[in-house]
Amino acid sequence: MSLMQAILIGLVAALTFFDGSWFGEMKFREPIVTGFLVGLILGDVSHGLMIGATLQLMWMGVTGVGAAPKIDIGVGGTIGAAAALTTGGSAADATLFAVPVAVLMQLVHTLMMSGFSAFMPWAERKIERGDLRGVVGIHYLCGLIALLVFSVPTALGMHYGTGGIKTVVNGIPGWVQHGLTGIAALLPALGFAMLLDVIMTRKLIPFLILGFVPAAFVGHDLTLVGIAAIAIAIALIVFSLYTDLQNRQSPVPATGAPVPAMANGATSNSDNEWED
Amino acid sequence: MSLMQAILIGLVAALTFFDGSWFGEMKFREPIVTGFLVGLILGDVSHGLMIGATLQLMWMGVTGVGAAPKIDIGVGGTIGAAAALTTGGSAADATLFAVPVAVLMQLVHTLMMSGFSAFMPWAERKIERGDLRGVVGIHYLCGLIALLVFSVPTALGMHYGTGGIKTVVNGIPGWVQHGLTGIAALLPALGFAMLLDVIMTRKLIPFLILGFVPAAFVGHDLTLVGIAAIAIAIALIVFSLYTDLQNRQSPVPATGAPVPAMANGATSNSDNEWED
Amino acid sequence: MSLMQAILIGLVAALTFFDGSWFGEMKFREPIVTGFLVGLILGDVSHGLMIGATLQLMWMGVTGVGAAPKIDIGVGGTIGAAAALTTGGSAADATLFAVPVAVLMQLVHTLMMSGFSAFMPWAERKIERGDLRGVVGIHYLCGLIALLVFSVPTALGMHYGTGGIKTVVNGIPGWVQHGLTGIAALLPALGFAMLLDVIMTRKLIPFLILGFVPAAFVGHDLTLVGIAAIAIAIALIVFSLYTDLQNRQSPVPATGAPVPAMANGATSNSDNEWED
Amino acid sequence: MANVQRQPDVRALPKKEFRSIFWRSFSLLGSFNFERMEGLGFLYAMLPSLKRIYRDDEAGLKNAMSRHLETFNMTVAPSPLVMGTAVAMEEKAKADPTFDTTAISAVKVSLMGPLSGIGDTFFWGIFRILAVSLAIGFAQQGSVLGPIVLLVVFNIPNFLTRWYSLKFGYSQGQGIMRSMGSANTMQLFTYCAGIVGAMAMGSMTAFWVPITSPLKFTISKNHIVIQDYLDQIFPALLPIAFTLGVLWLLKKRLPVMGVIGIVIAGGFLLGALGIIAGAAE
Amino acid sequence: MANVQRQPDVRALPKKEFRSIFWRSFSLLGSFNFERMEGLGFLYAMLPSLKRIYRDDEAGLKNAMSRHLETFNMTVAPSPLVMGTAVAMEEKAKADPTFDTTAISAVKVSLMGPLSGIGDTFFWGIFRILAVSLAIGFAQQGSVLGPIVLLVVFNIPNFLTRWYSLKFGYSQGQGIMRSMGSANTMQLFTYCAGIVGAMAMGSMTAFWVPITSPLKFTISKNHIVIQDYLDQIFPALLPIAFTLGVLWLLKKRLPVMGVIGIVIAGGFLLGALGIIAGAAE
Amino acid sequence: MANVQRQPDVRALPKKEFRSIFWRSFSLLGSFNFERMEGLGFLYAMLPSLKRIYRDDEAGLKNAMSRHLETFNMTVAPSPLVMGTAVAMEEKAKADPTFDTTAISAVKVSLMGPLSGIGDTFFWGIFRILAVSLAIGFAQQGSVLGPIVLLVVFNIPNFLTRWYSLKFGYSQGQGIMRSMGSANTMQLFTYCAGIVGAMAMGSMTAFWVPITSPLKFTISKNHIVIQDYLDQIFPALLPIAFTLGVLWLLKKRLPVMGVIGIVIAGGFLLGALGIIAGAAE
Ligand SMILES: OC[C@H]1O[C@H](O)[C@@H](O)[C@@H](O)[C@@H]1O
Ligand SMILES: OC[C@H]1O[C@H](O)[C@@H](O)[C@@H](O)[C@@H]1O
Ligand SMILES: OC[C@H]1O[C@H](O)[C@@H](O)[C@@H](O)[C@@H]1O
Repeated sequence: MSLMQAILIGLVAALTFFDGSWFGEMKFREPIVTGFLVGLILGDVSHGLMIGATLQLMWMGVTGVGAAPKIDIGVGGTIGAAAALTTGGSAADATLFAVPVAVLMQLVHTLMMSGFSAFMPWAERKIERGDLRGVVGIHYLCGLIALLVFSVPTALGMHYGTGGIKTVVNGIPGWVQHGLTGIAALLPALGFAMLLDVIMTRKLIPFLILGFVPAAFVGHDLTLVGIAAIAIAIALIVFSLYTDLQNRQSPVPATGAPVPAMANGATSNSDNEWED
Repeated sequence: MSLMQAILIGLVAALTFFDGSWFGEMKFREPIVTGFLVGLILGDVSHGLMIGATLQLMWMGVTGVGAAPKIDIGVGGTIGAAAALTTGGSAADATLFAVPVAVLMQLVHTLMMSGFSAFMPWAERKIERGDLRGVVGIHYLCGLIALLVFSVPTALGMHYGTGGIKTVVNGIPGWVQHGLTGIAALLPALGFAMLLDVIMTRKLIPFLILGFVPAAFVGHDLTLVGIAAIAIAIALIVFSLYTDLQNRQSPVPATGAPVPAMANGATSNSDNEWED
Repeated sequence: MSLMQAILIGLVAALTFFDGSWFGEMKFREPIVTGFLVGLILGDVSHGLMIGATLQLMWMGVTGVGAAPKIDIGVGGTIGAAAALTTGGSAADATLFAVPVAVLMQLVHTLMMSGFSAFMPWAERKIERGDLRGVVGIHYLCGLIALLVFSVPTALGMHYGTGGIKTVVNGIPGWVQHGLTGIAALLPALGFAMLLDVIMTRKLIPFLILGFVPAAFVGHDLTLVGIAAIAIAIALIVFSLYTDLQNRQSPVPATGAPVPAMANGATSNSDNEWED
Repeated sequence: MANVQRQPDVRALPKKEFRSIFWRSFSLLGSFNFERMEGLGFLYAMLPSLKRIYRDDEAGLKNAMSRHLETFNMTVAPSPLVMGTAVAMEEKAKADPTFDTTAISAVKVSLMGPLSGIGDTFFWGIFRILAVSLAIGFAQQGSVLGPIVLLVVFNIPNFLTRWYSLKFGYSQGQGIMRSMGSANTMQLFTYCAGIVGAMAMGSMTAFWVPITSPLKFTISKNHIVIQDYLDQIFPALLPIAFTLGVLWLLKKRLPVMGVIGIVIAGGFLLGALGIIAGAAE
Repeated sequence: MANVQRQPDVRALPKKEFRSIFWRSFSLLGSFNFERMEGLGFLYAMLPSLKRIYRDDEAGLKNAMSRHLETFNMTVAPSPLVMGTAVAMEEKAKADPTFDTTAISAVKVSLMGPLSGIGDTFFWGIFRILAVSLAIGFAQQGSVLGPIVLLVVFNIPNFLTRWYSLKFGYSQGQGIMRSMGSANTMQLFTYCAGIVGAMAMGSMTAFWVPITSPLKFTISKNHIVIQDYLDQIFPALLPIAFTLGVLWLLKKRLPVMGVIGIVIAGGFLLGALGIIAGAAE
Repeated sequence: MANVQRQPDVRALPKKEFRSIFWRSFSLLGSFNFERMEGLGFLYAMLPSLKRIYRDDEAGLKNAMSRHLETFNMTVAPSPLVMGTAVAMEEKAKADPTFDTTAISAVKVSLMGPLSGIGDTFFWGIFRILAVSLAIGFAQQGSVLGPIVLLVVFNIPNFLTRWYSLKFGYSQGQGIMRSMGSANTMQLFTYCAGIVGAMAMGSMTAFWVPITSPLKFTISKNHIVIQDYLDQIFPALLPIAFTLGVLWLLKKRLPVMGVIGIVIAGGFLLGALGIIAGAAE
């Protein structure tokens, strides 16, 4: 493989990461896309597409939902396709490379996202100093780092042979992996704690409990949408109670016509209750 | 089969429908009952009973609960028994006729109940015009229509041979059946929407949510009785809150003797709290 | 077996009961412990320990949680070990004796706990009369009765042969067992009814419902801890509502600084909201 | 309630009316339809009482009739309980012009769900199975005792429930109405009845509006079952969405017949196209 | 709370009393019975403190004793927490005659459920299994270390929990009591404690009153399991129905002994007839 | 609301700003990290609007920037809805100094959970599967239509959602802000937004903080799985415990960098020792 080809493949790897960072999850990471691009670079588009299709089927169920890291199908698919095309291997051979790489890159991903965490207090300080460009710069810097982290090793690996990749994957000691998992598990607790620090007051503690307990006991069967619906209902009830009772009103006016819950109350009439 | 017998069997079919309309679900529709009546008409009571017993066992689990239509075991059982007795067939043969008829009549039932829906605005107009007898007349009219719809075709089918029934069942195109199912699925939404139009106000919206969300997520395991119990609890709490706070009272009087929740508050004493 | 040995084994049986009454569930009842003690008495500690270990494994899952009686592993283990050691039997033989005894003693246990129920009104009367020592005496009396109930028959059984035990177990008619089960099932209802009599007022009825319905429908998956958390949240919300609305306050002061929910309100400032 | 002034108007339902409601309650399903369900049957049972109560008030009578034509659905046997309560509330509504009649609808709505839950368990679950079980042995031997046992065993609770639930409903309704002395208490009662009614409506919409989507796609071996995705977002999404959709049409002040036409045409179309279906059983 | 006036009476439980409660808490199950459960054991542990608090007030002492004889049930190890809190509340009750003592019962009731949930998990679930697991190897080899390891491993947390939970309960109770300055706040506190208590009672009735019906019929091959129908209407129907039934008897002002007699006789009869049984395990 | 005075300031977002937010919303995950998640990306999208709103108010700008750097996480496609709403609220905050800005955070928090639930279902569940399914046949035959179909099918809803959700979010936000006339209503709104926010935080902590314990012991054949015991006491105990633990550190007024250091070091240690791990999948 020529150096140029290796570099281009490194850029495809970076593109798959940018898909899930700067490009709004436009789906450049899907193996069909990367298979096509790698095929284009290595001069065998239709083979690349077929390999892509195979990897795509394998990874159909892998999504990237939520805060926990998932296996990196973007770089995995890129390198898998490249390896198969250069070794003249079949689509099945592609998976032999794709899977360990996807796992390895998830680790790299975790590490990078842990690392980016350290930029956040820095951004905070820049805000304090009024350095607006600096704040934006940090956002860009993250992109730049990702570009290097994802393209350079991929390009090198491609240029100097794919055998090294497996060595690296096998070389990481288990306790390091577990340690990184531990960091990735704890950091969201920090994020949510900081949010709680902002929005919580003593008076809201009972509502934190009311949101937490059903989620904890019933689990994901009760979706966030369901809990949010209940939360809105409770908020509306509290709103009515305060509105009425601060003025010592009845819940419904004496005529039987109900008062709109969130209107100012002065000029409401019962006809327009639902329409407005 | 004589014409008279055919007509009588048509009336038995109508009776099974009247069981679930005018006769308060007295259970005339059960196959044991229809088997007996058909046997009586065709002059072989004990055979009719045995066939009825067989069909009864088969349809033990079929109930008619809720708004969705169920297979029509009444007419199904009637025609099944009649067919078996006239062809000299066994109880097993009876089911060959009973099952398709029960399915067909469910469809007829759906159609009729969709049709009756159109009478309701008519009844509304009669009320507006003060035509009380007219309103009652519509109720009776429904009975009359049902009588004809269920007895006449049954009698004809009986008289001219049961072979035609199967032809009819098989002749209905699938899309018509699906269309009718669609109507039967949507019409209850209309009924409930009209009820909501009457009882809902903006202030009650949160409570609609509080009733809907648990039912939607937990499903039938949480019965309507359970949700009603919760609803009553919430209503009582809101009642107390308004009663106390409109008068800026404490939830409990200073002596520690609790105030009865729904009493007028003037002369309450703590002794009779539970008794009244 | 000498009389002294029989008496000592009777005392071990009593000790296992005292474990779960006067000795704060220190775990003297576990077969490893009783196996050791019985071995000590019968002069074969290491055998006793091994038999104990076998019974222990068998009864690992038996706990004594909640109001319902459980099989009595304490006396069961004691007599099982003793029987095996005296007959020179194996650990397997021990279970032949241990299991029926454990079942029988559960029955005795149920009976005794039903009987002790009758002492409670007596204790009530003693309190009325100001007889403090008498009240304490009843507590001790329960211990004394248990001592006799558990040690004497065990000692006698040990001394006169274990064959009798099985005879007794098999001799109890089913309806008596069921009757005792009935009593044990109903008596907790009495206990809770008396508690309700003390703490319930009409105004608390809705909350009784709110606690009962989820427990009834969701069952033990929703623990008492979960329901208590919800209950505390609701209580805090009601507290805020009354505090604010008796004074016609807003839920939050105009400055946006939230008011601590349970503070006296006079000198609160928003800085110490979380700390105190 | 203990501390309420004794009022002279505590009396039973006139015997003739009691019998009317009792017998007419049997025809509750007589004009069952998917729109108002048992609404017309309910009105039919209420009519003699309504005529008596509003004998001198035509407008009141019309309003009351409209009110009881509203959608209603419940197990038929205990339905007289609701009728009795409704009669007591109508009496109050006539006597006290400040009374908010939406409370009557709310109370009916509140009762229909739980009473159906209990009623269906007993009448469809227990009594039917019991009656059939006792009868089937006779029928298998060709004995006429079969149908007799079946009908007798089932109908004893059927008749008793109607009779006593009517008694209970009327006196209970009177009791509640009497306990609401001040206008303030009455408004509060209306609101709280509305709370129970609204929660009942919410849960009944989820349980009793049986709309699901049978849409399924298979594209290159991937099965896409639309209902699964809908359930993932919010179970019972279609029932509530269609119900609120129809409510929105009604709020648009379209003529009701027009709305019905839309619903029927739409239902047929969506059904025929395989987009919606009834509840999966 | 930060903004509460410093009050001079913040002090620890007298050492002697602390030790009394600590040791007496071991006998909590000493007179366990199905009616009051650990009630008398709880009173026994409270007695020295009650005597001190009400040394000059015989009526107060009697009331307090009755109060702590009430039904109580929880995992024994953390029970001193409740005792400590109760002592602090009794001190308040003595000092402030307007204090509503039902709050004491409500707080006890509120604590027993959740603390048992946690306590049983730790003491029956974790510590017992751990202690036995560590001991069993020794026992299998006939080594005396078996029972020693078992008892030591289990009882270290047992003793520590009792000691520190008592400390914590007393100081926590004092803290809450001090924070309630005005009479109004105190009433509100009582009411809110009642809310938690009532909800706890509701859930404990469902969980801890183990009444089910073993009734089963088989009529011509149809199995009718009564408990299934009951569960369909409302799970835990029998526990709540019997509890409220007994409450109704108590409200009738029958002598308590009479009620107990009824319950025992009724329980035996219903049990012997196979109509009720304990919880299905 | 109908009865609100018409106010002259109802206008759309300036076109240039609209485009800024629209395009910048694509980079929402551009600096994703486990601490603030999409916080910096959100701020980046908000920045042009914030600069306009606070052009003459440096302190205000800084506060607003800090505010939007806060932790944020949701499906990216519908995120412009939240941005639009936040811009409308910031405009209000600038115009009305009594406005409580914690409401802005609360509203963002309230929206992120449910919108992710819906968004992930559509974009990860439906659109991705659909796009891939339609593309895969072409790809298998080596046709370039494969990637083209995939990207087009997926990105049509992706772009449309961003565009219209931004429009909707801004106008909706303006509507709510306008409807809050009096200071009292505004405080109440803040409080009620806080209620929804707090409940959302509670449920998101349970769902999105993926801490579990992989600890397992086997002592003489007894398997002790610590997570099972934890779940028995309270499911999601570790997520809430660690979150509240970190909150406690933050409340201690430790420097934030210090807290981060503690969390990272602690996480590595606990993870390496096998005490904690991520969510079991
Ligand atoms: O479910 C309540 C009720 O619904 C409908 O009205 C019918 O199916 C009745 O048989 C049933 O009892
Ligand atoms: O469940 C709480 C508690 O109930 C009873 O008192 C006994 O079974 C105890 O061992 C148990 O801890
Ligand atoms: O779950 C919401 C959201 O979480 C993270 O931000 C990413 O995984 C997104 O892809 C996902 O949509």
